[in-house]
Amino acid sequence: MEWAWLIPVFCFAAAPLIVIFGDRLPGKGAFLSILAIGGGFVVFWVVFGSFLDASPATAGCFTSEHTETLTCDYQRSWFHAADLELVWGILIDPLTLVMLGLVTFVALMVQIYSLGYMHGDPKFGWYFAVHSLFAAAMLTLVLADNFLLLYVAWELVGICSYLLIGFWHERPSAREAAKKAFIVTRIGDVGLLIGILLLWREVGSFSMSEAFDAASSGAMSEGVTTAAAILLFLGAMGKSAQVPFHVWLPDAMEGPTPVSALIHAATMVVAGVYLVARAFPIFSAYDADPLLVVAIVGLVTALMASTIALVATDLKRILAYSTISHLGLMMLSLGAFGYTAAVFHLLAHGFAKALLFLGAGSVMHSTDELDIGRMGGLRKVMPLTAFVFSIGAISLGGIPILSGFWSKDEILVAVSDHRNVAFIVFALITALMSALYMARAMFITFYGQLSQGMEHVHDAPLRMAVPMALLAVLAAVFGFLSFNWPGDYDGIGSFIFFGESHGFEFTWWLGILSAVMAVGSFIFGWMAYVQARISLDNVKATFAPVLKVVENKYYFDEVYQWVVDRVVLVFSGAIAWFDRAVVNDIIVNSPADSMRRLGFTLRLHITGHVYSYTLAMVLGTIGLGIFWWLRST
Amino acid sequence: MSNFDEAALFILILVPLLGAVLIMFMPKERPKDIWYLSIFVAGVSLVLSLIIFARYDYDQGGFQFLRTFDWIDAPLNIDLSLGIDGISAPLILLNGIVLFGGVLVSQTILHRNRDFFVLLFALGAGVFGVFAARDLFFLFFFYELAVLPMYLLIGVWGSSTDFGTFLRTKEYGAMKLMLFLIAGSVLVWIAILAVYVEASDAGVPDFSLTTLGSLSESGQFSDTFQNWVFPLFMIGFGVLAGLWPFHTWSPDGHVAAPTAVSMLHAGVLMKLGAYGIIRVGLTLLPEGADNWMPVLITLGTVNVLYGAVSAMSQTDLKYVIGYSSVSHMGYVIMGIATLDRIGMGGAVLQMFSHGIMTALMFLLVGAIYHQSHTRDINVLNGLSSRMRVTSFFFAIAGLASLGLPGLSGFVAEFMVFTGTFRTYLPLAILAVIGAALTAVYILRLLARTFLGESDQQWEHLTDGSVIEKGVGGSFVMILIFVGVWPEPLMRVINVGVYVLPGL
Amino acid sequence: MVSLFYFQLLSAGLFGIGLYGVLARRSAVLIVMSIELMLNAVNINLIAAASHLDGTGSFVRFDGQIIAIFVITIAAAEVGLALAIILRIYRNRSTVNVDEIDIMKW
Amino acid sequence: MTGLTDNLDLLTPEFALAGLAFLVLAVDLFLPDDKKHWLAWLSVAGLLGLIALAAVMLWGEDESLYDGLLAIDDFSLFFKIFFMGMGVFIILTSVDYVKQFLEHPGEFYGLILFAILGMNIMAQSRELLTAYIALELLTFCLYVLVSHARGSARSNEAGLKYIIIGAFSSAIMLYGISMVYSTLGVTRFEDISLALVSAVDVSPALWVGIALLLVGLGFKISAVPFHAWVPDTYEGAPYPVTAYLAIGSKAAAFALILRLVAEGFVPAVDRWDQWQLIIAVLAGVTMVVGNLVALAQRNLKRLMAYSSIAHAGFILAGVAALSQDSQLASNGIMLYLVGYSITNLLVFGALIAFFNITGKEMIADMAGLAGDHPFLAACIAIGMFSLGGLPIFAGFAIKFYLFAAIAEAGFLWLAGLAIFSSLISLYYYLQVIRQMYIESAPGSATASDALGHGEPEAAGAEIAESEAESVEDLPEFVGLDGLSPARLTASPSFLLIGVLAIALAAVFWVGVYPSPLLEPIEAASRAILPGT
Amino acid sequence: MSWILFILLAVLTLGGALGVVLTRNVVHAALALLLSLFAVAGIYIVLYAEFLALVQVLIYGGAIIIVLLFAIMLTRGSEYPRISDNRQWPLAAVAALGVMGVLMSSFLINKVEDTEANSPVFGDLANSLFTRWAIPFEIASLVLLVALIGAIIIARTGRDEN
Repeated sequence: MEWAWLIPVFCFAAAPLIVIFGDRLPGKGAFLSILAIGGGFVVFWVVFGSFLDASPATAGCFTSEHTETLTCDYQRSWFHAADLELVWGILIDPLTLVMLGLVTFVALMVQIYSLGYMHGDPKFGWYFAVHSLFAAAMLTLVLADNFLLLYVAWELVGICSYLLIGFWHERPSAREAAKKAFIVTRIGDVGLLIGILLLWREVGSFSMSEAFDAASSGAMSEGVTTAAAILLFLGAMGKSAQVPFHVWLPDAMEGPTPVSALIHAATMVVAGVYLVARAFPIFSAYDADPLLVVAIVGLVTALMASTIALVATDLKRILAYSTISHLGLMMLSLGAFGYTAAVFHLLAHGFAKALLFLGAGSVMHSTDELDIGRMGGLRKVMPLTAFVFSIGAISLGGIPILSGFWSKDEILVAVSDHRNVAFIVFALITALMSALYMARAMFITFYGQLSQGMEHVHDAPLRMAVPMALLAVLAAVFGFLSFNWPGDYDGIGSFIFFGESHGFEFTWWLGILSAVMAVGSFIFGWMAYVQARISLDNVKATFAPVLKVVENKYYFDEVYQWVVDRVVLVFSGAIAWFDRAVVNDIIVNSPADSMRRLGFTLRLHITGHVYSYTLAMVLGTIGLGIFWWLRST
Repeated sequence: MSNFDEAALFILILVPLLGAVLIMFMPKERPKDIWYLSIFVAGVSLVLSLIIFARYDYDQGGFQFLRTFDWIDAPLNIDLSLGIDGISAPLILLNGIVLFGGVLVSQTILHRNRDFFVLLFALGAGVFGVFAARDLFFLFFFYELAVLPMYLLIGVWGSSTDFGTFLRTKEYGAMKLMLFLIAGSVLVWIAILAVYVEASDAGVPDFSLTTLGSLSESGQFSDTFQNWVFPLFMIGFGVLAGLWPFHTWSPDGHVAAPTAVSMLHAGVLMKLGAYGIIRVGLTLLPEGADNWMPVLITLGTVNVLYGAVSAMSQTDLKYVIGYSSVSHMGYVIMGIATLDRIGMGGAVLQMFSHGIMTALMFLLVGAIYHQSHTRDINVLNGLSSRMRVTSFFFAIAGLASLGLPGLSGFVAEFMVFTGTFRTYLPLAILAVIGAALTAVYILRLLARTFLGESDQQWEHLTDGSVIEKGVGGSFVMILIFVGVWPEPLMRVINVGVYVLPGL
Repeated sequence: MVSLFYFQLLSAGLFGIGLYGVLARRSAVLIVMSIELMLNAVNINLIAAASHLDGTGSFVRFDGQIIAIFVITIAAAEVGLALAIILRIYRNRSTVNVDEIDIMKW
Repeated sequence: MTGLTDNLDLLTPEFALAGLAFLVLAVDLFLPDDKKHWLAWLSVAGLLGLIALAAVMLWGEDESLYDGLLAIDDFSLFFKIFFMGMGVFIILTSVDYVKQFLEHPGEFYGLILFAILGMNIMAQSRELLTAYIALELLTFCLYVLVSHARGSARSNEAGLKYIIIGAFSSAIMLYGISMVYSTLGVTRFEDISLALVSAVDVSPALWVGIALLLVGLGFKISAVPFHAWVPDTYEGAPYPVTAYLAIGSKAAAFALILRLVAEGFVPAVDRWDQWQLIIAVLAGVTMVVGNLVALAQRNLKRLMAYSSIAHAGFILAGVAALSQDSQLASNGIMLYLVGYSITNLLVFGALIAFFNITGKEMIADMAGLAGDHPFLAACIAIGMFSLGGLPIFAGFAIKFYLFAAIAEAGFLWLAGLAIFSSLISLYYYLQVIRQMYIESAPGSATASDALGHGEPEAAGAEIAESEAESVEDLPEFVGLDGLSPARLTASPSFLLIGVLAIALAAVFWVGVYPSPLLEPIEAASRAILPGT
Repeated sequence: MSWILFILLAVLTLGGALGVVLTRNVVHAALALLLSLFAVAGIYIVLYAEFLALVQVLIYGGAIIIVLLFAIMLTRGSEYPRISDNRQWPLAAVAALGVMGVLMSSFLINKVEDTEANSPVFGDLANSLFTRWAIPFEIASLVLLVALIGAIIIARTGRDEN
C-alpha cells in the first residue's frame, strides 16, 4: 500500500518527459500521459484491494480516532528547516481512496477523449503534459498527510488550471480567464496558507493528525481553532468557487472543453470540498461554529448559481453554474455534518458532470456552437451524444434511481437532520432549480426539431464516444453503491464516514418530494421547450428586472472589475509615482543637489583678490585667538 | 584539514583577481579570445566554489577553511583571516554560479570588453571576499571592492532610457547607485570604528570577527553602545540590501545596467547587505539587534508590499524585476529580523534562490532586449510564439518569484513566513498578502508580454542563443532542484544558523 | 624706566597698522611695505623681550636679538623677491593693483 | 659652547644636498640648451645616492645637534628619505614638461633641490626659529617655482598671490614666535612642553602666540580659513610645481607640525589640551569646505587643489588625535602622508602627461581619454578612486588606518565627519572618471552608440546643459597661456610611462600590503613619542 | 629721559606706519616707511640693542627702501601718483583693530615683571650666532641666494619679450 505514492509520481514523471522529448515522440508523446494516468488507475486498484484487507495491524495503519476509520500513513523526510523537519507523507483512508479513484478514472477518460478532441492542435503535446501535471498535483493533494504538502499540491493545481484555462492564450478572453482563475483562487490561498501557518504556530507541526488531535483534545483554544477553520475554508471557497469567489469558474470554460470536464468534475473544484472534509475534525471541534459558516456559504452559493444557470444561454455556462450550485450543495451538506453525503455527491456529481461536459464538448466539437438558442434537435444527428448527455442531465437533475437522485437525497437528509427548516426549504428550492435548468439545457439542445444548418453535423468519433459511454454507465448506476446490499457491504456510509459508521437510511417524505419535484420539472421542461405548450414569455415579462440582475450574474464581475481598475491599479500607480517623484526626486536627489549648490555657492568665497584672502586669514586668526582664549579661561 | 582547505578561500578570492590581471594584458583587438579567457577564469572560480561548498562538513559545522595571514599587527591588529560557515557557503556557491553565467552571457559585449571583464572579476572577487572574510576590516575592504566597479560597469556599458515622463540616463543610474552604496558604507565604516574603539576600551583592540564575537559574548559591549551602533550597521548594510526607503538606487541601477551586471547586482550584490547584517550586526551586537528588530522587520514588510505594489504599474521589464527584487529582499530582511532559526534559514535560502531567480530573469530580459531593443511591456507582446524557450524559462522564473511550490522560491518564502508567524503574527499575514500581490504583477507581466499573438514588428525575433538557453536552462534546473529537494542546502544553512547568537 | 609692556603695546600697534595696510591697500608695492611694518613689529617685540627679560627664568643669551637678525634677513629677501614678481606682473599686465589681478578665481 | 658641533658629520646628507644643488646650478652654465635635461639625471642620481647615504649612515641614530636645535632620529630619517624620494619622482615627472614649456631648467632643478633641503631641515628641526627658517627656504623656492613660467600671466599672478600671502602669514607666524619667546623665553619644543607643564597658569599671550603659530602653519598646510591661496596658486603654477605643492610642501609642513605637537604640546596634554579641540574644529571645517567647493570645479588643477585641501583636513584631524600613550595617530598620519603623496604623484604624473600631449587642463577636455590613451586614463581613474578612498588602492588602507586612529583617540564624531566628507569627494572624482570613460571624445562617436539603445545623446545633452547652467559663470581658460602650443608632443614619453607604472604599483602595494611600510613609520613615531 | 625718548620714537614709528597705510601717494608712503623704520631703529637703541639698530638702518634704510623706490619707479602706472584703497578697507580696519585688541589685551593680562633693560655682550651675541645658531644662519644664506636667483630669473626680460 505504501506504493500509493507511485500514482502521482507516474504523472509527475510524464509531464517533463513530454515537454522535453514530446516533439520527437509519435503522437507528440500523448500516450506517455495516458500510460501514466492509466498506470495510476491500475495502482489505485491495487492500493484499494490491499486497503480493503488491511487492518490496524498492518504496517503504518491504525484506526484514526477522528474518523474512526482505518487510516494508513507513510512518511519520508523531505528537508529540515532548523529544528523543524518537513516530510513527504501519504495518508490513505477511505476519503483518499475514493478521491484517488475519481481523479484517476475521470482524468483517464478525459485524456482518452482529448486524443480525439484536441487532435491536430499545434500544442497537442504541451496539452497532455500540463494535463498529467494537473492530475499529478490533484493526486498529491488527496494523498498528502500534512498541510504543507497539501498546500504545495494545492498551488500546483492552481497553476496547472492557469495553464490549461489559458491554453489558447492567443485569445485575450482565455488569457484574462486564466489570470482571473489563478488570482481569485490565490486570494483564497492566502487564507489557506495563513490558516496552515496558524495551525503550525499552535501545534508546532504541519501534520494533519497532530493538528486534529490538538483541535479535538482542546489543546488548541476555541478561538484559534475557529479562526484556523475559517481560514482553511477561505482556501476551499477559492478553489471550490463559492460565493464570492465563484467568478472564475464560469470563465474557466475558455479552456478546451475536456479541461473544463476535468476541472469541474474531478480535480480543481472538488479540492475545496475535499479540504473541508479532510479538515473536518477542525471544523467540528468545539461547537462547530465554522460548519454553520460553511453551510450558509454553501446554501447561498447553491441558490445564486442555480438561478443564474436557469437563465444562462451558453451550454457550457449552464453547466458551469450548475457545478457551482452543486458544490454549494456539497458544502451545505458538510456544513450539516453530512460528511458521507457530501463525498458521495462529490463522486456522483463528478461522473455526471464530466459526462455532461464531454457531451457538450462533442457538441461543440462538431457544431462549433455553444449558444443553446441556436441549437435544437441534435438528437437526430448525434444520437449517442444526445443519449449520454441526457443520462448525465437526468442523473444530475435528480430523477430517481439514477445516482444523482440518491446522493442529493442523502444531502437533503443530512440538512433536515442537523439544520433548521430554512436550510431544508432553500435546499429543496435549489434541487428544484437544478432539475429545471438541467431539463432546459437538455431539451433545448437535443430535442425538438433540428435547427437549420445542423444537417451535416456528425456524431462523436470513437475515441470520444468510449469515455462518454463509460462515464454514462457510472453516472447511471453509481448511486446503487449507497444501498445496503446483501452480504457484508452495507452502504457507502459504512465505508466513508466521520465519527460513526452508518448504513443507508431513506427519509421517505424527502425522497418522494424531491423525486416529484425532479420529475415534474422535467415534464415542465418537455412541455415548455419541446412541445412549446407553455410559454414563458409572460413569466419573463413579470420578472424582467430580477431577470436582468440574474442575467448579469448579480454584477459580481462588474464590481470586481471596478475594484481592480479604480482601486488596485490606481493605488499602485500612486505608489509608483510616489516612489519616483517623492522618494527618488525629493528624498534622494534633493540632498545631493543641495550639496552641489552649496559647493557652487561656497566657491564664490575665492574672489580672486588677495586682500580678501588675507582678510579671511585675519578673521580666522582673531577667531582662533578668541576661541582659544575663551576655552582656556 | 588538508592543505587545499587551508588555501582554498584565498585561492578562490585570488583567481578572479589574477584573471583580471591576465585579461588586462590581452590584446584588446581580440575580444573573442578575451571572452574565452574570462569564461575559463569564471569556470575555475565556479569549480572552486563548488568544491568548497561540497567539502564544507555540515556535521562538524562552525567555521571551516580557516586561514589567517598577518596584515597589520598591533596597535591596529588587522589580519586577513578567512573562513566560511553554513551561512556563507551557499552564498559563495551562488556567486560562483552567477558570475559564471554572467560571463557566459556577456558574449554580446564587444565594445571594450577587456575592461568590462576586468571590472566584472574585480566585483566577483570582492563578493567572494565579503563572504569569506573573518575580519571586519577585510569584510569592509571587499565590500567596497565589490561596489567600486559598478560605476564604470553601468556607466560605460549601460543604457539610457527615456520614459516619456522622466528620463533615466546611465550616468544618473550609475552615479546614484555608487553614491548610495558608498553612503551606506559610510555608516558601516563609522560603526566599525565605533566597535573597534569599544573593543580597545575593553582592552582588546582588534578587528577580527572571532575575537570581537567572543568579546560580545562575554558581554563587553554595553547595551547602550549596541543600541546606537546597531542601527548604523542595519541601515548601512540595509542600503545595499535595498531596505526601504533606501531602495531607489536598485531599480534605476537595474534599468541602466547591462545584463551581466544586473545579474550580479541583483543576484549577488544585494545579498551582501543582508549577509552583512547577519554576520556583523547580529553576531557582534545581539542586544542591539534584539531591540531594533521590530523596526527592521517593519521596514522589511514595507519592502515586501511596497515593492510588489509599485512593481504592478511599471512598464519597463527591468523596473518590474527591479521592484520585485526590492520586494523579495524584503522577505530576506524579514527572515533575518525574525531572529528565529527557521526565519533566518529561510532568509539565507531566499538569498540563494532569489539570486538564481532574479539573475535568470535579467538574463532573459537581456536576451529579449538584445533583439527587440525595447523593454516596454506595452510594446512587447506575444513573445512566447517567437521565443518559446525564453518565454518558458521566464515563466518558470516568474512562478518561482511568486512562490510556486516545487520551485526554490516557495521553500524560502515559506520558511520566512513560518519564522515570522512564530514571532510577528500581524506582519506575517501582511507578508503572505504580499506574496499574493506578487502573483498579480508577475501574471500581468506574463500575460502582456509573453502570451497572446505577437505583432508584425516582432516577426524578426528568434529564440535566445544557445548560451542563453544553456545558462537559463541550468538556472531553471537549480530552481527546480532546490524547490524539490532543498535538503542539500538546508543542512548546510541549518548548522550556520544554529550558532548565531540571540536566536 | 619704560617697562616691557609699553614696548609690547607699541609692537602690537605697529603690527595692527601694517596688517591694516595689507588688507586695505590696492597696490602690491604698498602691501609689501605694510608687511615690512608687521615684521618690524615682530622685531620690536623680540628685542624688547630679550633686553628686559634676559637672565630671568629661561631667557638666555639674547636669543631674541638673534632671531630679530634672522627676521630682518628674511624680510630683505622677501622684499627683493616680491618686488621682482611685481615687476614681472607689471610687464605682463601693466598693473600692480591686486584687485585687477584676478583672472583666477572661484 | 663646546659640544655643540660634535658629530657634525651627521649632517652630511644636508651638506651634500646643498652641494648637489650648487653643482646643478654650476653645471647648468656649461650645458648647451639641448642637453639641459642631463641636469635632471644629475639631480636624480645625486638624490638616489643621498637616499642610500642617509639610509646607511643615519639608520637608528638618535642624536640631538646644536643644543637641541636639530634632531637626527628615525623620524627625521624617515621624512628625509621620503622627501628625497618624492623629489626624485617629481623631477622625473617634470623632465618632459620642463623641456617643452619652461626656461631656466638649471634653476628649476636647483630650486627643487634647495626645497628638498629645506624640507629635510624642517623635518629634523626641533626649535621654532630653525623650523621657520627652513620653512622659509622651502617657501622661497616655491615662490620662484610657482612663478617660473615667466610668460604666463596666470603663473605670475599665482606667484604674486602666493608670495604676498606667504609673507603675510610668515609675519603672523613670526609674531607668534615672538610672543612665545616673550612669554616663555624659549623656542625649543621640549622647553615649551616643560614650561607648559611647570607653569602655574598659562598666560593668554602664550595661547595667542601659539594660535598665531598655528595660523602660519595652517597656511602651509592650507587649512581653512588659511587656504584661499591654494586654488589660485595650484592653478597658475606650472604643472610639476603644482604636483610638488600638493605632495612636498604639505608633507613637510605636516612633518613640522607633527614634531611640534608631539614634542611641544602632547607631553603637557594633561594640563593643557585645548589645542586638540581647536585643531579638530579646524580639521572638520577644512575637510568639509574643501570637498564641497571641489564639487563646483571644472579645472583639473583647481579640483586637485580643493581635494588637497580636504585631505589636509583629514591629516589635521589625525594631528588632533595625537596622544601620549598611543602611536596609532602618528603612524596614521605618516602612513597617510606616504599613501596620499604616492596617489597624488600618480594622478599628477598622468595629468602632466596629458598636458604634455594636449596642453589642456579642464575636466571637460578629458572626454574620451580612455579611448585614446587607456593607460593614462587608467592611471587617473585609479588615482581618483584611491583619493576617494576605495579599496585595493592606497586610499582605502590609509584612510581606514587614520580614521581608526582618530576614532580611537575619542574623536569618533570627527572620524564620522571625515568619512562622510570623503563620500562627498567621491562625487567629483567620479565626474572626472565619467569624462574619461563614459563621455565620448568630442567629434568622435566611439562610445555609447554601440550600447545605450535608449537615446544617450539626448540624455548626455540634457545632463550637459544642466551642468552648464549651474556653472556658466565660471571663467574659461585655454589650457596654456603664454606657452606656445607648438611645443606639444604626440604621445607620453616612456620616462613618464615608467614613472606612472612605478607609482601605480606603489598605489596597489600600499593599498594591499602596507605593513612593511609601517616598520619605519613605527620607529619614527617612537622617536617623537618616546612614551609609546 | 628714556620715557620721553620712547614716546617720541613711538609716535614717529606709528605715525610713519600710518603714513604708509593711509597716504595716497606712493613715494610719500615709501618715505613714511623710511621714517618709521628709522624710528624703530631708535627704539632698538632705547632697548640697548645697538647692533640691531645698526643692522636695521643698514638693511632697511640702505637696501630695502632703495629697492622699493626702484620698484615704484619701474611700475609707475597710468594712475601714478594717486593710489587708493580697495573696497573692503572698513572691514580691514575692523579686523586690524580686532587683532590689535587681541594682542594688546593678551599682553595686558600678563604683565611679566621685568628687570632693567640691558644689552648683550657683542662677543656672546656673535658667539652664539655662529655656534648655536649656525645652522639657521647657513640656511638663511641659502634663502638669500634663492631669493637672488629667483629675482633674477623672474624679473629679467626673457628672450621672448623686449
